Amino acid sequence: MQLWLIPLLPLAGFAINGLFGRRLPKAVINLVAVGSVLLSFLWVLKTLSSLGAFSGGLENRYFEHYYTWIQSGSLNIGIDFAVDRLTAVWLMIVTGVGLLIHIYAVGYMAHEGGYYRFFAYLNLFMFFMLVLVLGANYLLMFVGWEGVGLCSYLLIGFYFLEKFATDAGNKAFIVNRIGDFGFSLAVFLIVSHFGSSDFATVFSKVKDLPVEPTAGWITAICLLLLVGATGKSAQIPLYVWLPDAMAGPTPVSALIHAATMVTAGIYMIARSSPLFLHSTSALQIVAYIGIATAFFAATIGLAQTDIKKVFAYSTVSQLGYMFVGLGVGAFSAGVWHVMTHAFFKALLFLGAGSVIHALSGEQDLRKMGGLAKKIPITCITLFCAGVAIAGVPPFSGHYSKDAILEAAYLQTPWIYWVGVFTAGMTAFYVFRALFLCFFGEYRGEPESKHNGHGHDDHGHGHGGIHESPPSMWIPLAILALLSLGGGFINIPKFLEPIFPLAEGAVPEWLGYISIAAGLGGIALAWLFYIAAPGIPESLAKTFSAPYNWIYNKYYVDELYDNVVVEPMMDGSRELLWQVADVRVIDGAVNGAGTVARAAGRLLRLAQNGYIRDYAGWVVAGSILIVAYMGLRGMF
Amino acid sequence: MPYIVLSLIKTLIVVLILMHTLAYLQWVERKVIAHVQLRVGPRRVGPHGLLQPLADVIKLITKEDMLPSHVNKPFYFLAPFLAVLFALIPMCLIPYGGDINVFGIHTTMQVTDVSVGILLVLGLSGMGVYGVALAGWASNNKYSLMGGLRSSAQMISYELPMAMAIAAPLLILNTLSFRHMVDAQAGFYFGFIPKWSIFQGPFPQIFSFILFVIAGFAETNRVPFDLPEAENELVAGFHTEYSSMKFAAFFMAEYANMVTVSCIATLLFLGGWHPLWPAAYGSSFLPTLIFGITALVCFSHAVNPARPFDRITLPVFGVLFLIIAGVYLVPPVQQILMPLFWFGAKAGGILFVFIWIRATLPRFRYDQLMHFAWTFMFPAALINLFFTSLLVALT
Amino acid sequence: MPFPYWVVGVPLSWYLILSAVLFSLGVAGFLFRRNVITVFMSIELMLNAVNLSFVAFSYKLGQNDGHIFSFFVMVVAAAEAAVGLAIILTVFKNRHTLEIDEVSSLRN
Amino acid sequence: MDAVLFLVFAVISVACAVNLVLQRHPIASALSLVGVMGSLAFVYLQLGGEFIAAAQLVVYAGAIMVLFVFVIMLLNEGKERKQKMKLWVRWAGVPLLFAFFALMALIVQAILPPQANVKFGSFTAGNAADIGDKLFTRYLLPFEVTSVLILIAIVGAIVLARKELD
Repeated sequence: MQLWLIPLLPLAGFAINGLFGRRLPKAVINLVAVGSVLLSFLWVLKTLSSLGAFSGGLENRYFEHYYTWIQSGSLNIGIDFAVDRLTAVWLMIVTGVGLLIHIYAVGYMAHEGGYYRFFAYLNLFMFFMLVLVLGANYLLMFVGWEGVGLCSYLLIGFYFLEKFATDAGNKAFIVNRIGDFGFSLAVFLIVSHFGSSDFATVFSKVKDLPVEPTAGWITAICLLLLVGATGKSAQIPLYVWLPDAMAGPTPVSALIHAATMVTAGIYMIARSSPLFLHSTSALQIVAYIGIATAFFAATIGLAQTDIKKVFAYSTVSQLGYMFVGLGVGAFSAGVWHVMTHAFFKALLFLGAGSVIHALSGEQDLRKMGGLAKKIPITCITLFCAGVAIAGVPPFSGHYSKDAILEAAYLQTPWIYWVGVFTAGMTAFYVFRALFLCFFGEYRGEPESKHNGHGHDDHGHGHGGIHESPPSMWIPLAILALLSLGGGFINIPKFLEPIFPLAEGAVPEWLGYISIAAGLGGIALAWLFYIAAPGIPESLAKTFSAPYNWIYNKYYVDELYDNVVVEPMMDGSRELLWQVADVRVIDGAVNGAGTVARAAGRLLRLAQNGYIRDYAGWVVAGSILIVAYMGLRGMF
Repeated sequence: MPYIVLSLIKTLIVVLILMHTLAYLQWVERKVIAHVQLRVGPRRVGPHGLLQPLADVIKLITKEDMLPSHVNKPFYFLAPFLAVLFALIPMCLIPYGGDINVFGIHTTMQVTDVSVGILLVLGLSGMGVYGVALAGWASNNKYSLMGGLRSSAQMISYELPMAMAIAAPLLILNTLSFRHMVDAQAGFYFGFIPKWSIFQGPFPQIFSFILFVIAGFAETNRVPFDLPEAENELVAGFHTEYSSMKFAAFFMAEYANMVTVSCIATLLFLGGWHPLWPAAYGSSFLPTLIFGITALVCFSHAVNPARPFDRITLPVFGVLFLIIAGVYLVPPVQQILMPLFWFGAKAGGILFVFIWIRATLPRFRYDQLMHFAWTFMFPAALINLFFTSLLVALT
Repeated sequence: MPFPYWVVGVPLSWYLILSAVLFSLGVAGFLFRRNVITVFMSIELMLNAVNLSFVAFSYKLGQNDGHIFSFFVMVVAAAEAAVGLAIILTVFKNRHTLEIDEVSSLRN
Repeated sequence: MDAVLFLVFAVISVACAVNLVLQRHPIASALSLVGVMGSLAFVYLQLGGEFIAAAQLVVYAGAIMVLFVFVIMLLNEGKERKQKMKLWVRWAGVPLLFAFFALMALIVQAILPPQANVKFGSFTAGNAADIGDKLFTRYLLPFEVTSVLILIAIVGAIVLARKELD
């Protein structure tokens, strides 16, 4: 079935663009970049169809072994790929959405420097992401995991001339290190306990073990995995990197930080569901973290003025939803939401990107407005995404979110209520952003010409607000259709062989409540920002303290700075450098040097440059050896 | 017990024959060169100067053995001894014929058969360098030193192509012992082409034969490679300071080396004592024929002599030759002598070539010599060896 | 009457003792002579002694690996001689001496 | 008989070796070394190492020592000047040497009972065929490596000994 072809095609694209891109014309670069992804998408389709994924086949996983990577004692880790339905979902998302975003990026990046670099990184990311998804053991997954981390670092810091971009890149990387640390520890634990890192063997061994009621080493593994997931999928407490990650080009935000990479954590937990199912406490923690993240991120999202930041926080909160889904045991619902979210969030970002493109780099919502007539396609598509994320039936977000919430209701009702409230907030701030952007009158400088300004450093000359080129709006259209109709792709049904559907009926009024929440949020947004635009300011004034809290993201970054970063830097400077390094290490080194010099001064007496004296020493030594051997030989 | 006695006897025979061969080789050389140069050559001592060698020996012995004052004595004395030693030792490894039965004792016409004879001969002849070099150095004379250095350099550099030229036929004959390699050349293709290695498939060794002979010239410091004793450059080369018997020793060594080389060439390339054509076509009557014809020539010359005493001497020789011819007809003796005849004929032929060349060719210049060794001989030998091994591997 | 063992054949230990003698003499030459070339030749002598013991042992073990080893020793000795003599030539060219103690620029 | 032969050549070789050490003239040392090698070749023959004996003559006596003699003649340095040795060498040298030798002999005696007799001709694996066979099958890699080594040595020698182009 040649699974290896799927990730290898983007890798080839990366190789070509990365090595020769500097000399290649743009057309060729586009061809290579998009073509490689397109090919791998087609190959995914072919593979899945021939595996029968679309025709109710692929009940259990299909496995390919390439060669043995590590073999030490009983441990035997191979480079081998496997496809089951879960993987299939992700393969479709990654390659499909990835393809659309590549096409979009062709138009979006048309005027950027480092064009080939961008696409090389993008292809590399595709490669690693596919490895992550296809890998049939934890170690291979970890490889992909680290790889996507690297690519996200590279792409966030794509405008490496800007300090904030590189800072954001470093932030993302470092924060992810923490998560990766947890993940690697988890992998070690798994290997040491199960003697293997293959999913199949590990899970088959777990099956025989009892469910851990309180805590045990399975819980430990799960929590460590969770740490990794929180890092990669931006959950509390490690979500702080994602909003800053918006410093990267918008396609990157769409592809990596909305659609695919950030869902790697979800994938990992879903993949390890047998482990999590054996540790109830870990699952609960997942759920709590998820709901907390969803809520807080949503509240922060209420007050953001940077359009991309708004969507970034909404991403965080949506990821929170998915965690909730996982945490309450409705893995399939979570995965479903991953898919729908991939559609509409990618659409949101791309639309935002198109808006920014139209405004030549302006990202501040307060400087927009009234763009509906200027860029109608973007406007329409964005609103499709909006209704999708707001959970308005019959659009995609509604189904997946409701699946999660209902599962939550079955398990722990209060999570459901918080979730619903959050859904309302989500609807509110998304539509707030959209209204601010598209309705009312234009608040920016007339025919804004400030090129090369704004976060998304977008330095192309032709000013004026204009609709994006087809290479940009066609993907938008497709994504819009998907995010409208994506809800009818019944993922839980599809994933049934892996994740049995949660039984137990829910009262039907739950659905109405969530719909009401969504619509309510939209209505509120309409009221605040179109009907009576004065209200928000007054509210902000009256509730200034909480408003500032929210506006400054609960001072989390500052908190981290003061609690973690500063002490660490001081400690490094004062303790590690001044004491440990200067005193201990340098002292040791210099001491060794002096000792060696002294010894050399002594030994120099033997080195008198007379060859025959050296020979004499040799003879003496050999006499000793011979004597020793002789005595041993005789007695 | 009989082994030792037998070896002693054989050694004695070999030494006697060898000594006379050497002595008369020199006479032959002088005669041949003389006739090539349209001279008569030695003829005073004995009929046709046949006693010349004896006279020379006497002269050399009785000559004053003068010892230069400035020489380095022990080495000065050692040098000729070494030269002769390493020239004569190989003789005892060379087989002159097949197995024979004399008075019921079955033995081989060879002092000793070593299974790596050819290698030993190579090594010993290589050690012949010491004599020359040492002589040149010990006699503390710049011409001698020059000669010594030249000869050692020359011998070392020509030993390589020689060894390679030897290696090629060894690949075909597939042995290192002289006896076996001669046996490996027995027989005929289509009943009349002898299976000597210069004819033998898969790759006739004619080239390596030529290379070997050339290298042999250099090894024995013969013209055109007699740089070590280039009169016109360095008075007489390494034996400038030597007189009487010591000089004779070098002389002897040179001729012994010639004999060795030609014997080895015979054994390696010319099928040793195997006849040129099968006995079925009467090859065993060839010696009789030759000696008979010679006798007839003698008699015919005796009829109208060129010189007065020919009337007496030539008939005597004729009778002698007739006797020899008759001896070759006696079956048991023939069975012993035929191999010797063929062997002697081939070796003698090569020796004649030695002399012939000396009478014909001028001397190389030293740099030409080295250039020739390293840029022609060596690559040629290498290529030849390569093709031989290739073909041997293919068959 | 029975012959003493060394009439029937040479005891192997004699060969080894011979090689030991030669080796020690080589060492002696290495230590006591000052002429570089002589020292070099003493090394060759030691190598020869070792070869002898190789051959003797391969006789004892009844296999010819020892011969092959000594063959390799010879080859390596040839290479060594070529390079070493070249070095000696250059040293002599530069310092006009073969005294090993005067070739002591390693000193200080 | 064997014993006699062995003793003859052993005595020759030892005498030559002693001469090597004692002679103050390099040429004398070289020639005595040649003597050692020659007699050792015959000892090899007695031990059944025909090929090794021949190789000893060809390689050592025929090539290496010729090179030595050649170089000695080229440099023509003459005798080694007498010169008082260093103290420890003078006093400790000879005893050390004899201690060395005694120890070796001791070990030899210890590991080999004197009954292990060498009869001439009882060891036949030393002929060229067997050696070559083993050399090109089991020891092929070392063989090739040595050939490369030789090549390197040649190049090095040429580079070292050629006149500086100035």
